[in-house]
Amino acid sequence: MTPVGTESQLVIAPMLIVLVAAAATLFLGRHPRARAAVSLAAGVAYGLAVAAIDWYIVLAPGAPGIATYQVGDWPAPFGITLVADGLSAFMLTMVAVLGIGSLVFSTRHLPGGEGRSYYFPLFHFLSLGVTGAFLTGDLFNLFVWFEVMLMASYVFVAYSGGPQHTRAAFWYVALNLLASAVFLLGVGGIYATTGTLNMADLAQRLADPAAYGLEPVPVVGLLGMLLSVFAIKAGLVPFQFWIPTAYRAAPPQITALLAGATKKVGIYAIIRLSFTVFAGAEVAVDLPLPVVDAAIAGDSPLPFVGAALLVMGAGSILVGGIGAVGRDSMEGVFAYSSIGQVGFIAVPVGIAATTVDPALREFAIIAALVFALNHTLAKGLLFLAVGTVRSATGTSRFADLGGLAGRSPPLAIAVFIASLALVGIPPLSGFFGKFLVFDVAARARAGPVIVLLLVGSLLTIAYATRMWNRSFWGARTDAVDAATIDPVQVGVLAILAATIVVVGIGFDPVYEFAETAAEAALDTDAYVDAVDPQNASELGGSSGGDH
Amino acid sequence: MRTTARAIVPIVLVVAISLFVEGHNLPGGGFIGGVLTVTAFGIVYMAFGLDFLERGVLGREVDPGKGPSRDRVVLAYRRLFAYGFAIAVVSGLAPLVFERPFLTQTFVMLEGVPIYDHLEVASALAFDFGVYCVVVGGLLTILSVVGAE
Amino acid sequence: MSPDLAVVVAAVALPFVAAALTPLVFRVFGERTGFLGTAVALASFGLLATQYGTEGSVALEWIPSLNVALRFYVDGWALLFAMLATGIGALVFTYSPAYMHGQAGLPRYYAALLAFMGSIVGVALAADLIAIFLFWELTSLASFVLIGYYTADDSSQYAARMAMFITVGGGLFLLVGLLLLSIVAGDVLGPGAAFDLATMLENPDTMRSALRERGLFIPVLGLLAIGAGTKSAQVPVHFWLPNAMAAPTPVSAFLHSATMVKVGVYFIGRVRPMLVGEEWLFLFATLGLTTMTVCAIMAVAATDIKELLAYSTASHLGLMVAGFGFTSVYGAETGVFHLLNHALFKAALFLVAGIVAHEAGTREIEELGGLRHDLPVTAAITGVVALSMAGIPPFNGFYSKELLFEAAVEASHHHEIGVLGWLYPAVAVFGSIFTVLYSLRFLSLFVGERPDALGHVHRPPVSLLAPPAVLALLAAAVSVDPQRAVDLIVQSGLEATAVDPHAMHVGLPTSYSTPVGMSAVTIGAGVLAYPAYGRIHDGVRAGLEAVPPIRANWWYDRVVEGLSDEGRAFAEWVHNGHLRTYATWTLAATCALALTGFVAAGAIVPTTMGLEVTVPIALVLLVAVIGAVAVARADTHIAGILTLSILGFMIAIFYILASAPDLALTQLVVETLVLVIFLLVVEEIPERYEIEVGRVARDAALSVAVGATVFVTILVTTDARPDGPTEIARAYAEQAVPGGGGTNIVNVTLVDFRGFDTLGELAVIALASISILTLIVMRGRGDASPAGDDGSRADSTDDGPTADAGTDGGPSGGEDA
Amino acid sequence: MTAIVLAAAVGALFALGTFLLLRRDLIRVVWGLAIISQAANVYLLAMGGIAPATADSVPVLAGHGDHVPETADPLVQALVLTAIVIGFGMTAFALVLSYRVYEEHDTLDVTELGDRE
Repeated sequence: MTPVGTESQLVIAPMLIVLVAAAATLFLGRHPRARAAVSLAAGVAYGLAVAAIDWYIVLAPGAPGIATYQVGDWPAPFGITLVADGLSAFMLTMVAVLGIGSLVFSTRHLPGGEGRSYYFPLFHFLSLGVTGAFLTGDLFNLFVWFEVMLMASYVFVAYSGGPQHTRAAFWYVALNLLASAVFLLGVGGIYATTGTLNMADLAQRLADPAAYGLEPVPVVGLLGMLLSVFAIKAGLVPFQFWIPTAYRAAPPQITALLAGATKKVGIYAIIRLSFTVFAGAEVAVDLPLPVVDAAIAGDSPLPFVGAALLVMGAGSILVGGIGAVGRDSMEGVFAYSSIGQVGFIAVPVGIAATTVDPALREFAIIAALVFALNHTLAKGLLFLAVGTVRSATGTSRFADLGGLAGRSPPLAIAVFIASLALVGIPPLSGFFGKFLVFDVAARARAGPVIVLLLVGSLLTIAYATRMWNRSFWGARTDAVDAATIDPVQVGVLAILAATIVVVGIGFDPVYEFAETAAEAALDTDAYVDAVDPQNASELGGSSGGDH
Repeated sequence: MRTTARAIVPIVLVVAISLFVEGHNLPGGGFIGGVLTVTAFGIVYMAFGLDFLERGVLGREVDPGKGPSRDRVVLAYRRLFAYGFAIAVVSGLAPLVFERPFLTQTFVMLEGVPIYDHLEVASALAFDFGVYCVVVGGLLTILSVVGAE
Repeated sequence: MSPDLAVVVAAVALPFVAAALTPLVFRVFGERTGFLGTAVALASFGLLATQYGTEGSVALEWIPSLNVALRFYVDGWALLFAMLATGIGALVFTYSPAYMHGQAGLPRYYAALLAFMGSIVGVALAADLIAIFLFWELTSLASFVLIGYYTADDSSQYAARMAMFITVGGGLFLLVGLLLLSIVAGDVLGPGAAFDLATMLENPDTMRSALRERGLFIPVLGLLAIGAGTKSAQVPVHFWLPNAMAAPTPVSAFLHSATMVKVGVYFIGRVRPMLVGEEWLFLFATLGLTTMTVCAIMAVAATDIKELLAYSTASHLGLMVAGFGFTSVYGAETGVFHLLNHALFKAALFLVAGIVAHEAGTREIEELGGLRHDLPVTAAITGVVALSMAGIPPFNGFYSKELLFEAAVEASHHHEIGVLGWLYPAVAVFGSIFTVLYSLRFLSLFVGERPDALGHVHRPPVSLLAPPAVLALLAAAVSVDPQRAVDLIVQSGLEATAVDPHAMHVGLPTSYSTPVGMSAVTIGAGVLAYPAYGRIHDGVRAGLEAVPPIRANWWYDRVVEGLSDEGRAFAEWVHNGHLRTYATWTLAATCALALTGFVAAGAIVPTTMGLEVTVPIALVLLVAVIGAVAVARADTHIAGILTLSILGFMIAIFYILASAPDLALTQLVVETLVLVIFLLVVEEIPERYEIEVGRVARDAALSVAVGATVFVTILVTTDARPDGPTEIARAYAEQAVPGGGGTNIVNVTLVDFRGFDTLGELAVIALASISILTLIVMRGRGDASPAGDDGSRADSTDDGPTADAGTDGGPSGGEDA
Repeated sequence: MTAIVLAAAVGALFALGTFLLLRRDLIRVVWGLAIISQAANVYLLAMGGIAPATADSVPVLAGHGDHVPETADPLVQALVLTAIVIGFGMTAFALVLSYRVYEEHDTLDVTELGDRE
C-alpha cells in the first residue's frame, strides 16, 4: 500500500489535533495556565488545519476538490473512511471560526470550581465529536461521533450544577438517548437492507440496487428515522423541546457552540445523507396528501425529505419567532431565535429536495449554507455576548439590564451588528443568507413559503429590536453601572463582528465557497469516485502482516 | 460475603486479564477485560467498603473530610483513564511516523515462546491496552464517585 | 455624456468614510464636528453637481457570481434627489451644533447622520436591485439610531423600534418584489441584467409583458408598493412617521420630511415607466389620495407643532404618490415638482419648529402665539414656507398642487375608471382644504396675541436661522420663477419618470380651467373654515377617542407590543417543562416520519419473513419481554432494578444464542455494573411511586404506536435483507487472520478494521467518567440566578497559580502532573 | 413465526420502554431509556442475520488456517459492542444526573419538576 498523500493527511489533521489536545489537557489538571495555553495552541493549530483543508483540497486552483483518508489503512468500504469535500470544509471552517472565539473566551470566563480542570478536555471532546461528524464517511462512525459530541454537551448543560441546570440536562439527555436508539435502528436497518455502512458505497448501491441484489424500498422510512435524529440535533420543531432550557443552562460560550456547531452538525447530516447519499436511490415515492391537495411523489426519497423539512422548517420559524418575542432575558431570546433561524435553513433545504430543477437545487443548498454560516457567526457572537454581559453584570435578564450601550460602546456595536445580521440588513453576512433564501423561494414560485419567510423575518425584527431596547438602550441600571467588562471578551466579539461585516462586504469568495460546498453535496459521483468503494471491493490479497 | 469476595475477586481478576490478553484470538478484549476487572473491584467495594483499598491494601490514612474527587484512589483511577486514552491515541499516531494512516495496526509472530509455542504480538494490543485502561479507570472512577455518595 | 465612476462613487462613499471617522474627528473638533459635516455634504453636493447633465450607468464590481454589482445610474431624477439630500444635509449639519449643544452621544449622532446622508445618495443613484436594497435598509437603520437618540427616553425607544419594524419590515416586501423582478429580468434580458435596474428601465415593454406572462405583474406591483408605502408613511402604516418625531428636530427635518421618507416616492417614480398601467393607477392614486386626506385631517387634530408637521409630511407624501399614480404626464410632473417643493418648504418648517421649541421651550400649539415679536426673521421665513405648504398662489407649493388637480381630472380621460373619475378630483380637493387649514394654523403661531403663559423667548443664533432662511429663499425663488426651476432640474427628472415626457410648463393660470376652479374652491373653503378650526380640531380628536382602531398606534400596539405577551404565553404553552410532553411529541413525530416514509415508498406489504428465529431465541426474547413488563409493573425501585437485570441477562443469553460470545460477555458484565450503580444511586433516594390512572391510557396508546413502528421497521427491513453474510462480513472473516493477526474477528474489527469507532467509544467512556465527576464536584455551584455560573468569575479571569492553588490544585490531582 | 417473533419482541420492548419513559418517576424514566437502548442493540445484532448457534458460526476462527467458515456477521457484533458500551456510559450518566436532579430539587417527580420554574 502506498504512503498517504499530503491532501489525504490533511483530512484527519483537525481530528488528531483535538484528540491530542483532549489527551494532553486531561493531564494538565493542576496547571490552569498550561491547560489554557495548550488549548489555545490546539485551537490555532485546528484553525490552520481547517484553513489548509479549505485551500489545498477545495479552493486552490487545481485542487482535487475532495480527499479521503482510510483510517487504519483498510480500504473502503471495509475500514472507516474520512472524507473532506467542499461541504465538510465549509462546515468545518464555520465551526473553526466560532470555536476558536469560544475557546479564547473560555480562557477568560470559566465557570469555576473543581470541575474547571475538566473544562478544556470536555471542550476538546466536544470539538472532536463535531469534527468527526463533519468528516466521517461511515454511518456508524457518524453515530459514534454524535455520541461523543452529545456526551460532552450533556455535561456542559449540567455544568453549573443548579436546579435549572440539572433539570435541563436531564431533559436534554433523555430526548437524545431516545434519538440515539432511533439512530441505531436506522443504521441497523440500512445495514440490513444494503449490506454496507460506508456512505459512498451506500450511495452506489442505492443508485443501482439491482446490481447488488438489494431491495431498497425500506430506506425511505429509515431515512425518516435518521431525519428525526438529526432534527433533534438541529432543533427543528417538533424536536426542539430541549433547546430553550439547555441553551439557558449551559455556560454561554458553550451555548454559542451548541447553536453554532452542534446544530450545524444536524443540518450537515441532513444535507449529506439526503443529497449525497440517498438522492440517487432508486426508490419511487408516491403518497397523495388529500388535505393539502398535493402529493409526495418522485423517483427518489428526496420529495419525502423535502416535505418533511418544509413542515418542520415552517413550524420552527413560527414557534421560534413567536416564542422569542416574549422572552425576558437575552439568552432566552437567542435560544428561541435559534429555533426560528434553523427553520430558515431547513426551508431552502426542503425546497432543494422538492424541486426537480438541478440549478435551483444547488442554489437552494447554497442559500441554506450561507444562512447557516451567518447563523453560526451571529448567534455565536450573541451568545458569547451574553457571557460577557453576565460576567460583567451578573445577570442577563432584561429587567435588570438597560443602558449597556452607554456602558460599553464596543460591546454594543458588536451586538448591534450581530442583531442586524440576524435581521438581515445589508451588507452584513445575514443579508445574503436572507436574500438567497427569499430568492430560492421566489424561484420555486412557492408563494406560501414566501409568506412564511416574511412572517418569520418580521418576527426577527420584533425580537431583535426588543432585545436591543431592553438591554442596550433605556435607563442604566445599577447592575450595569457596577459592571466591569472584560476587554479580551469584547475583543473576541469585535473580531466576530468584523467577520460578519467582512463576509458580507467581500461576499463573492464566500459565495463561491458555498457554491463549491453545494456542488460537493450534490455530486454523488465525485463522492463515490473519491472514496472508491467499488475498486476496493476485493480486499487486497497482500498479507496484512507487513502493513 | 467477605469470604466469598476473597475467593472470587482474584479469580475474576485473573479471568479478566486473560480475557484481555487473549481477546485478539478468543472472545474477550480490552472492553470485556476492563469491565470484568471493574466488576472485581466492585465486589471489593461492596464487600469491604470504599476505603478498603486505601486503608486495607495500601495502608494509607484516609482523610474523611475530603470529597470523593479528592480521594487518592479516585485520583489514581482518573490518571489511569487519562493514561489509557493517551496510550490509545499515541498507538494510533505511531503509524504516522511510518507514513501509514492513523490507527494502522500490524503484528509480528513470535515463535518458540513458552506455553504458547507461537505468539502473535499485535500492535493492536497496545491500542487494546489503552481501551482496557480507559475502561478500568473510567468505570472505577464512576463507581467510586457514586459509591462515595 | 456618461457619468464618471470615480466621482459618483466618491459622492456616495464620502459620507460613509466621514461617518466611520466621526468618533476620532469628534475628539479633535468636539461639537464643531457638525460644520465638518456641512463640508462633507457640500463636497458630496459638489461632486454630484459635476455630473449635472450626464446620463448613464457605471458599475463597481461586487459579487460577480451573482451578477450583483454596485451599479449607479445617473440621470436628472437621481441627481435631483441626491442633490436635494446633500444640499439639505449641508443645512442640517450647519443647524445641528447650535441645536444639539451640550447633548451627550454626539459622535453617534453625527456618524449616523452622515451615514444616513450617504445612504440617501446611494438610493438615489443605485441602479442595481441589491444595491438599492442595501442603501434602502441603511436609511432605515440610520433612522433607527437617530430616532432612538435619547436612549433613556421610553417614547424615543418606542418610536425607534416602531420605525425599524415598519420600514425594515416593509423593506423585506420590497426585497421579495425586487427578487421577482430580477428573476424575470434574468430570464428575458439575460443573466447579466438580472439585477440591473437601468437595463430593465431601458426595456420597459419587454419587462412588463414578461411580468404579465408569468402572472407576476400584480405581485411585483403589490410588493414594491408595500415597500415604498412603508417607507413613505402611506396609510395604513403612516403612524410611524409622527412617532418618529421623538428624534431631535434636525433629524426630523432631514430624515422625516425631506429625504428618507421620500425614498419610497422616489422609487415609485423610478420604476414608474416600467410598471405604469391601469393597476398602477388604481393602486397608487387611491393609496396616495387616501393618505393625503387622512393625514391632513390628522394634522388638524395635532396639538404639537412637530406632530402637525409630521402628519402634514405624510399627507404631502400621499400627494406625491397620488401624482405618480396618475398615468398622465401631469402625474409625473406633480410627483417630481412636488418632491422638490415639499423638500424646500417642509425642511424649513421643521427647522422653524426647532427654533420655536428651542427658544420658547414648548412645542404645544395651544401655548404658542404672537411669536413674530420675538422671532421676526423666523416669522418671515414661516410666512413664505407655510403659504407654500398651503398651496396659495403664487407660492411654489401651488404649482405642484395645481398639477395634481390637473392629473386627477385627466385620469378619467385616459382610463375607464367610472365613478373614480370624479371621486379622485373630489378627494384631492377635500384633502387639500385641510392642508390649507393646518398651514394657516401653523402660521398663526406667529401672529395674533402672545399668550401670557409663554415665557421669555430667546433670539436664535445665526447658525439656527441661516439654514431655514436659505430654504425659504430658495422656495421664494421657485415661487417667483417656477419655469427656471423646471428647466434647471425638474424637466430632467420628469424625463426619467414619465412615459411620454414633453416640455413642461408651469406658471400662474391666466384663464379658467377645471383645476383652477378646484384650487379656488380649496383655498376659499380653507379660509372660510379657518375660524372654525378649534371645533374641527376638537371634533377630529373626539372621533379618534371614540374609535380607537383609527388611532395611529392602536394596531401597532395590538400587534407588535401585544406579541410579547402572546409570545410569552405561547412559548410557555409549547415548552411547558414536562418531559412527557416533550417525549410524546418527539416520539410521535419520529414514528410519523418513519411510517410516512415506509408508506410513501410502498414498503409495507405482506412480507415473506426472511429471518430464521429458533425456538430458544423466541423463548429468551419472550422472557425478556416479560421482564420488561415486570419492570413496568414493579412497585419498588429495588424490584424494578432487579427485574431490569433479568431483562439484561436474557439479552445476554440472546447474544449467546445468536453466536455472539463477546457481546454476551460484555452484556453480562455491563449488566452487573449497571445493577451496582443503580443500587448505589437508589440507596440515596427514597422510594416514591404513584401511578396516575388517567394518563395510563394515553401513554399506552403512544407506547403501542412506538412499538408498532418498530415492529413494522423490523419486518420491512428483515424482508428486504439479502440472504447470507454481507460482503463486508465475509471480507472481515477472511482478513481477520492475515490482515489483523487475530482469530477473534469481533475484536480484530474493534481494534483494527473499525478502530476509529473504538476510539470514539473510548472518548465516550472517558467523557462519561469526567462528566460524572464534574456532576458531583460541581455540586452547589449553581447560584440563585437562573443560569448563573458566575460564582467564580472573579477568579476565573485571573487564572494564576496563586488564585488557583486553593480551588483547583487539590481536586484536579497533584499527581497528574 | 420467524421474523415476527423478533419484531414483536423488540417492538414490545420499545413499547414498554416508552411507557416507562412517560412515568412520573425519574428513575423509571431511566429504566425506560435503558430498555429502549437494549432493544435497539438486539435489533442491530439481528440485522446482521441470526444464524443458528453452532461452533462454526461464532466469529472466532478456529486457527490460523485457510479455512474461513461462514460466521455470524462480525461487523454488527462489533457495532453492538460499541453501542453497548456507549449505552452503558449514557445510562450511568443519566442515573447520576437523576441523582443530582433529586439532590437539587428534592423530588423525583417529573411532573413536579416540570412545573418548577
